[in-house]
Amino acid sequence: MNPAIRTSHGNAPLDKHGIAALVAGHIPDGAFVNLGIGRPTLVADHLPPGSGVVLHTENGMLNMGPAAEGNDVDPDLTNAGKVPVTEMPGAAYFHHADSFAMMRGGHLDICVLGAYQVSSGGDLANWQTRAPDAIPAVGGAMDLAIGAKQVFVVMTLFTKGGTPKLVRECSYPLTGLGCVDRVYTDLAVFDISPRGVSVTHTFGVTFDELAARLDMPLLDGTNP
Amino acid sequence: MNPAIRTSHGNAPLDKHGIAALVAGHIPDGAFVNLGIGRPTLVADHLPPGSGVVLHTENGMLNMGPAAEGNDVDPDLTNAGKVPVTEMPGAAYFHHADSFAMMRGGHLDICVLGAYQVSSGGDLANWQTRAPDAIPAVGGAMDLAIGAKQVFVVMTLFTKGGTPKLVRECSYPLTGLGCVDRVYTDLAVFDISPRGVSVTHTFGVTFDELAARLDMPLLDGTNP
Amino acid sequence: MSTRFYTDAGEAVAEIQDGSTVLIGGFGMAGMPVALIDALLQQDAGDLTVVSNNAGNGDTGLAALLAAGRVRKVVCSFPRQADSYVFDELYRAGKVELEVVPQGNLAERIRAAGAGIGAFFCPTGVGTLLSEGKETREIDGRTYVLEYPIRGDVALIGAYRADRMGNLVYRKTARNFGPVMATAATTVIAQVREIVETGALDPETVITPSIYVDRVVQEVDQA
Amino acid sequence: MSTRFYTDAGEAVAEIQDGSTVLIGGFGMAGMPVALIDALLQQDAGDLTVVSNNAGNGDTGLAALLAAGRVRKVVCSFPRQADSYVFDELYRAGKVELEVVPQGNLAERIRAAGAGIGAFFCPTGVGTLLSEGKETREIDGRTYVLEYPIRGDVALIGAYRADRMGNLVYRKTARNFGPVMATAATTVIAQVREIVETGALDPETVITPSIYVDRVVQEVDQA
Repeated sequence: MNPAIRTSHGNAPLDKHGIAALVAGHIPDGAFVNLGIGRPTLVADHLPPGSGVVLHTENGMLNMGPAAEGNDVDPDLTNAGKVPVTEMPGAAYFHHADSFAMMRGGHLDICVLGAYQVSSGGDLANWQTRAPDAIPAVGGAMDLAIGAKQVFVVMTLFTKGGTPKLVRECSYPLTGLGCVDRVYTDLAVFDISPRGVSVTHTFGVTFDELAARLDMPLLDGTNP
Repeated sequence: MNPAIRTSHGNAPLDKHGIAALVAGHIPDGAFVNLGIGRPTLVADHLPPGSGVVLHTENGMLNMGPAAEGNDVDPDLTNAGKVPVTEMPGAAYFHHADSFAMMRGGHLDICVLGAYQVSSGGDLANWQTRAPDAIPAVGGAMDLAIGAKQVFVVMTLFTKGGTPKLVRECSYPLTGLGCVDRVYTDLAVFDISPRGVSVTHTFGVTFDELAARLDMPLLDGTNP
Repeated sequence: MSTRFYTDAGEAVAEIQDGSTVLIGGFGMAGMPVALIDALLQQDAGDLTVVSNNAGNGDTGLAALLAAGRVRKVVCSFPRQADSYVFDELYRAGKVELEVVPQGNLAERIRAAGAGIGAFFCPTGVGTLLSEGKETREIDGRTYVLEYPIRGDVALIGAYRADRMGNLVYRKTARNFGPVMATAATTVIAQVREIVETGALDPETVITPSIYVDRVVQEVDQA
Repeated sequence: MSTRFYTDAGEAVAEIQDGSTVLIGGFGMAGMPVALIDALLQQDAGDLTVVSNNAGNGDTGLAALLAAGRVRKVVCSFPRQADSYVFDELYRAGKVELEVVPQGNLAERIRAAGAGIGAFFCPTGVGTLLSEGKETREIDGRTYVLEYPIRGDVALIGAYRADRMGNLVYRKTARNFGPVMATAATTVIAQVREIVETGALDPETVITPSIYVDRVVQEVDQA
């Protein structure tokens, strides 16, 4: 990780835009990135002009532009969330098998995903809860989880009920095994590596407060 | 097979152009066809104008035209034998994996190949003799052999030394198992099917003469 | 063999029979062959297996086919959507089977069918519910799941332009599943917005060559 | 990460090291990255494994690399040609290893490497010398051979045009192996005839998106 990342800490929890801005700041210039549906999509709004970051959408496009409005809406041009989008100069279109080959072949630099749970070993659960009448629907989540060189998760650290979403073992059905590299939350950023789970940033909490609320060993990476 | 095919018989052996013309006459209008390097290429010269037969070349093109001459020679446009060719209206280009997927996925109607030997079970040997200093080189032969809906072989029925090339079991290394549907030779045309090997045409020989020279049971399909 | 052109979508889909597996292109509405699905609804083939990314939206298209009780099974990556209530209700009532397939596996399995691949070891879904009971293998230190081809009796796809040979081009992200589905079905039926003369498409830009296209229907402008 | 542009082919290939596996595009001379191969000849990496459809023609390009003793092994479909005498002699003298791969397997194995496929059951070569010792399996009544991906440390490919992002288009049958090789190597180096501004290529026609292209060198016209 860029050492500069470790030095920024906040005194208040981040809102979803704050998280998105933080992620955007950690994406290297020129990276090829897929932003999952929902909160991850917000990251696009915080990418600095001229960053050269190229957005991939798994329904068959590189160099996707912002959401389309008014006369720019074209039913033939949507993102993976089926929202009308625009095309940037240097765009390329390809079919679904080529698009997922690009993903599954490990060519994307970063994929940003939402999650229900992430385990201390980097397992991701983001496609299904165990709600009694849930209809299973996975979309591209499992491909995204295992394909990119780095997988970043954005989520709140706790459910509305106060239960941690960063856990020893996921209780929800898994999307991918050991695939998450970094977890961005309202209260902290976590690096997951073979060494363990390291807290690199905190927002409005201390390392010790976090450690007390999460059921796993944490490494303190906030003051390297 | 088109019943009309069974009615034409010749009184003299065919030369290579005669064989090519016969094959061309048996290719249905609008068929998608790959012609192997060497003698099979001659078939193109005998396709009637307006047949709508579309030629595939495995180096990435459908609707290949005749060999290029003079100013039409373009080093970026060759056939599988690396001979400069031309493009017909309605052509399409694709990369090698797509081209062989087209072949291996069974989308070509007919592939015409040369052969060293064909067995009575339809095994094909056309990529390597057992010459002591032979360097193995297979190209697309094995893909062509197993990919097309029908595989036609064109060859002389006997070697220069008089040994049959239609045999019970191939002695040369195989290209594909049970893949040949029909064998066009200077002396006869053979259909290979689960029922056995059937002689459908003879040229300058009788069925009995053929049967005497080939070491396999033959069905007489010359007078249906 | 040569592509045939139809002015009537009903005629183009008339031969689809009971029990067929139907691949349906499109991702949301982009590339959705609406006219062909509507025509399929007008004939009476039932007991269908539908392979498509989603399981219908609102009350039209695939949702209408489902509502009419014509679909036995849906193979898709993402049935549940804001407006997938027709499917949702049938599924909860046990009136339609569902096979959920990760989207990349869906695309690659369809491609495999078209490319003559017997099966492939795939990195997606390892260790998840969607690979339960499937063969796995470690290759070069990574675990893969063995996935099999998905073939259709029929593919219904939407494209942008066809030439008179049946070569197809697509437009923007409406390309999606069309090109792979076109390789993987016995009969491929494309609806297109425009038909141009042979020679009018740049051969470098043809995405689905005519060899894959059995029938072409031009969309009638609804406006 | 972003594609880098070079005016000097030597600089573009400078980092290729001893023992590398080098995928080299082209089918005959069409799509052959001659300038890149010549530049590789000028630096001193040896013990190379070269994956290419052929094994060199005449005395230039790959043949020159072979003649210079820089290649340990050739993986190709068709080494033997009218003018492959450099390879022929080395092979007969036991000075170069050869792995002959059916051309479709070569293309599909390279694609598999780029697409994250661990291995695939393939219909080509069953029952032949080229599948001896390989795992086979009957699936739905047909026998297949298990084939593994072919990855490169480097791919050298020839394309027609690049834009300033590194998107590539090809020309006619010179496309051949370029697009799959571009997906299957750690470092992909393309030589192109022309570089155009970003936005000048129609996004529908881009065959190799910039994500796959690390370095671009414009060919210097020899005329």
